[in-house]
Amino acid sequence: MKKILNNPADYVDEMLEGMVAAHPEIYAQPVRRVIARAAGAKTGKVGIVTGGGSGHLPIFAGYVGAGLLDACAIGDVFASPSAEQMAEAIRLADGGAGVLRLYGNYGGDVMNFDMAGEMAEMEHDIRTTTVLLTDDVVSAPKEEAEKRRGVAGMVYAFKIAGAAAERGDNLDEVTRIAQKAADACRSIGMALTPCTIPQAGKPTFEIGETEMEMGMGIHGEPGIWRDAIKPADEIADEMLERLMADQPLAKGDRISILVNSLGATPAEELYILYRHAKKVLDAAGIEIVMPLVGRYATSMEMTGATITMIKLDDEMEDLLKARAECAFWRV
Amino acid sequence: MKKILNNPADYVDEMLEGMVAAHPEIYAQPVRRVIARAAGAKTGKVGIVTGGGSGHLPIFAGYVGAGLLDACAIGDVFASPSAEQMAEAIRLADGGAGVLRLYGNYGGDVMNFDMAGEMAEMEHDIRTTTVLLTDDVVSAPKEEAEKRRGVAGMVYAFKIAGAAAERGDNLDEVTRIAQKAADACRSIGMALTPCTIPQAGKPTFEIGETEMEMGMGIHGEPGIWRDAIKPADEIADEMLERLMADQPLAKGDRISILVNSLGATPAEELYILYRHAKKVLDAAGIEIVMPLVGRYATSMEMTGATITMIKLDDEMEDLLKARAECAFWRV
Amino acid sequence: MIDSKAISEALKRIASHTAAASEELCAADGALGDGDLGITVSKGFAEAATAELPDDVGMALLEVAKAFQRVSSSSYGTLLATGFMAAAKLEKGKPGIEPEEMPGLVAAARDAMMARGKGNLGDKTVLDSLDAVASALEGTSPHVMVETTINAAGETLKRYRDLPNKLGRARMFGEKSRGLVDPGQLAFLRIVEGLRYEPHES
Amino acid sequence: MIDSKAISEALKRIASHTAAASEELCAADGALGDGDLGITVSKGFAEAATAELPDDVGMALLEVAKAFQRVSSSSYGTLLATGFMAAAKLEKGKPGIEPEEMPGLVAAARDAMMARGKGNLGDKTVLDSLDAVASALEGTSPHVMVETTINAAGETLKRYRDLPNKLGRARMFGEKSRGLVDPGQLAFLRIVEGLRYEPHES
Ligand SMILES: Nc1ncnc2c1ncn2[C@@H]1O[C@H](COP(=O)(O)OP(=O)(O)O)[C@@H](O)[C@H]1O
Ligand SMILES: Nc1ncnc2c1ncn2[C@@H]1O[C@H](COP(=O)(O)OP(=O)(O)O)[C@@H](O)[C@H]1O
Ligand SMILES: [Mg+2]
Ligand SMILES: [Mg+2]
Ligand SMILES: [Mg+2]
Ligand SMILES: [Mg+2]
Repeated sequence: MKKILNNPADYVDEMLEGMVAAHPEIYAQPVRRVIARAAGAKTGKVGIVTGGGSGHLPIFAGYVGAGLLDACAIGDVFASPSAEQMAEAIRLADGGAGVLRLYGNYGGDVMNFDMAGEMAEMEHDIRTTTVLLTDDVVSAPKEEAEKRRGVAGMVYAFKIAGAAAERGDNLDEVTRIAQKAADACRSIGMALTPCTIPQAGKPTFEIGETEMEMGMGIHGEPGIWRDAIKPADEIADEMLERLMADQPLAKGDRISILVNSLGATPAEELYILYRHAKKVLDAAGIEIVMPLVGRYATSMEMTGATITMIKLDDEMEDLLKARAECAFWRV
Repeated sequence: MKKILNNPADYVDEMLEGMVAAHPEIYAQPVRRVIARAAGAKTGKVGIVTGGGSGHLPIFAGYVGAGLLDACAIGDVFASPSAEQMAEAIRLADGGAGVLRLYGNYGGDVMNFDMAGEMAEMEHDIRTTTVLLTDDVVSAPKEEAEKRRGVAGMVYAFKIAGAAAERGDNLDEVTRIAQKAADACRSIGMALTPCTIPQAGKPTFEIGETEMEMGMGIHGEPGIWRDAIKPADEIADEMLERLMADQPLAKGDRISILVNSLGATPAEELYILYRHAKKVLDAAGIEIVMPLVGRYATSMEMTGATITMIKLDDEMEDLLKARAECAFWRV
Repeated sequence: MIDSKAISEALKRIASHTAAASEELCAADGALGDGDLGITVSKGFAEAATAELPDDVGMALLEVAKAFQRVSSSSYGTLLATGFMAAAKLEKGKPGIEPEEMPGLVAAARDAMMARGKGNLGDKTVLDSLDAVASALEGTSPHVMVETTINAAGETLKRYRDLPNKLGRARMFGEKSRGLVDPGQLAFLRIVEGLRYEPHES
Repeated sequence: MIDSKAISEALKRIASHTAAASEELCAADGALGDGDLGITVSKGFAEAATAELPDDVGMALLEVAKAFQRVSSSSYGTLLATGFMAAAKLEKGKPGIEPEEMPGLVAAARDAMMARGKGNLGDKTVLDSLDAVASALEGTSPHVMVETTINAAGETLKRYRDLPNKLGRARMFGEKSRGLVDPGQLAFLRIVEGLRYEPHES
């Protein structure tokens, strides 16, 4: 296992401790494995919480910050946090105006977060709502879109909903906008090499020396095909085609696009992908707003990339461009 | 070769094209392989240029931006740009107040940049100065410190010198401050896996499945020892000890520290390193200012990390904290 | 009437019995899932057994639910917490549970757990155990309730063994799951066995 | 007097001759370095040969220097550019180079290249070739200058073959570099041979 760590059992806690120690002006960890804004909940502001397994930085905890999230519950690597931690996150995010649970559609996370919501309502009388990200187009057919997994689309949803909450929208409004953003996102991934969960000690999957897998999920969930590595432009072409087949775009449409590294794939190669994606979109007359290229949702040291597109309207565009700040991203 | 690319010969040009396409408000490429600020040179401001091989993003070209660099010449992966490109960078950076060449101490780069400086002076009457980064403590003994390679210390030098130039300091002042920053930096690296130069097609070095190498350079230059991977805390201990042996620090000293991924090593593991580094420094009574944890100077998909410390005084601390913005970093 | 004290004592007995069964449950879950079920169950009851329970049995059941939430994020822990919480809602404000309420509480737990995990009866999960217990308890006299419950849980295990799992991780094993007991149903049997368990040290 | 036109013609002959020697030079550099020297030299002279040279020989030499800078970032290209630039500085404003200036120009190039690459004489590099040529040309009459230069370059190659390389990439080969000609010295010989080379097509 080629990783820099101490005891694998301490990976998550030491990581969080280091993150808070490095950015004490942004993050606090008032309860074990719950990250909240250092400044605390803002009275009268709708809170937004998320949660999920570790190993995806900046997702999830990294996006706690002004104009983004208020709190986050963190599980073991690739495992759900407990409902208790999620309930704590809700409590810490509460500024008296209710709390939106905004996270990815994974079975364990959903059960625990629903449970946590009930706890928070029962114990602290906090009104909560839920919006699930289901942006991975490969994880279920369009007819069963509600079964799809949530991946890097979360970044857009956090940003847009976070800006709505920050400007003072009420819980129903923030929930409506978050749902609109989630609905407007489509993502697809491809991977070249796996990563290793510290406590498992071995790679999450095996793949040949010259192979890639199209459509693979961020935890190594099986994709659509596995074959010899294709040229970057062909990879980008297929990814864009699949995204646009699911959510057709027409001349004049406005989108933002996120070309994201799963971890090891360097910025250089993301820009090679972006270069071609922009050509394709330019040719189709689709306008790109605030493109994002970098490591926004990772799987530790996995090699590969994801592309997310969000179809924007004026409301979402304004919120996407609003100020925001966490340790990993500033707008 | 597990990389996302088209023709390996086009790696650098496509990467630059994508980078400029993604951030046209920050970067421009007025001449092939020369990146300049989109807004152009600022009249009356001292220009700062850098240059070096590709494959290290955000180093070098990524740090062109307000409060940072004015222009950058880019070579093939891990190879020097030509003197002609460097001369173009100098010309593009010139706002009439002279230009500082600020870059890493590598033989080819130095020859070409000296040449470029002479060209610029002869042809365009631009006054230039040079400051070389020599922060890698492992690359030569202290007595021959001027032979050391420049690595991630560049990030601090770019930031501090860039802020001095931005506030209107003259060339001699900017040069003095850049030299002071360069002199105050010490770095050390360690690697777990190599990377692949696209046109070579094979890894830059070989290393066992459970081995690490302490002190390795960012192009795979040999380090001090190679052995079984040690726990993160021990790795951090040794790195800090070697840095502090070279530049002793005392109780009350102020530093900034950069815990940097060489590419594949995830943010999670950088925070595990940072956590321990902070403990050690706290125990020694050394104050940490604006710690940086992330991918600031990479070797594409290499696994490993570097630690840089810069010993600050008031002047450097102010400049480090001044506003700056490029696509990879905002202060 | 089952008051908070009785609940607390029952929890202690279950904690002891499931601790002893932990390895067996991990092995069963290892064959059809990720092998953590013994830990989830024994840790959950250990935590619940040490909880300070308020006199209001509704709030006491809520504490039990919270204990499970606290120590586990695996499905079974969340489902049990859900079940206890459903019962808690019905008992809120009461000093004790009347025996004749039992079938209704088990059914309420079953329904809440179905809603939470989006499962159906017949999927070969702990839901089937709860369903069988709820039916068996209907009209039963208080002094045979524990044995009736244990029997129903044991029968469910046998009845489903040779059917395929249709939910959770075990679902991926498809036809290969025939012949293997569902770990969650087995765990439920061990839990209810704890209701009659007499610890040696007492 | 060597004017810009003469320089331009010499460059064309050298371009032709070094193009033919490109493979040989790459092979020599391959044995002691990264194998790009043939490309560096042939591309550099090809670029210089097509440059529009101004009448001022100083500025003409500057154009030659720039041609090398443009096409190569390898050491040899930068060093040759440095040498040409040193000569350019001395000739700036003149319509031609007088033959008796030649030894001084070569020596100036040598010194500038030593300063640029931080090399010493005796390191087994192109610097030794330049040094030998500068000495040999001292007091030579114009019509034997080309042959004198070629002889000096050839002698240098032989003299250093069995010594170890002490600079650049070849230095890492240490004792193993004994017996192998320095690629840069060989390239220099091929360059100056080009001064007498008569292309067939003329
Ligand atoms: N969605 C569900 N609804 C009802 N019961 C479930 C569900 N998922 C799992 N179970 C039950 O839980 C048991 C496994 O629990 P556990 O080991 O905690 O799951 P995991 O480790 O996969 O999260 C199964 O044997 C089954 O009886
Ligand atoms: N620092 C130096 N000073 C003088 N000559 C040098 C120096 N480095 C290399 N050379 C000469 O250049 C030749 C190699 O040139 P080249 O192939 O362009 O180098 P590289 O590819 O290593 O940059 C050597 O054989 C030597 O003659
Ligand atoms: Mg399990
Ligand atoms: Mg589990
Ligand atoms: Mg060479
Ligand atoms: Mg070379």
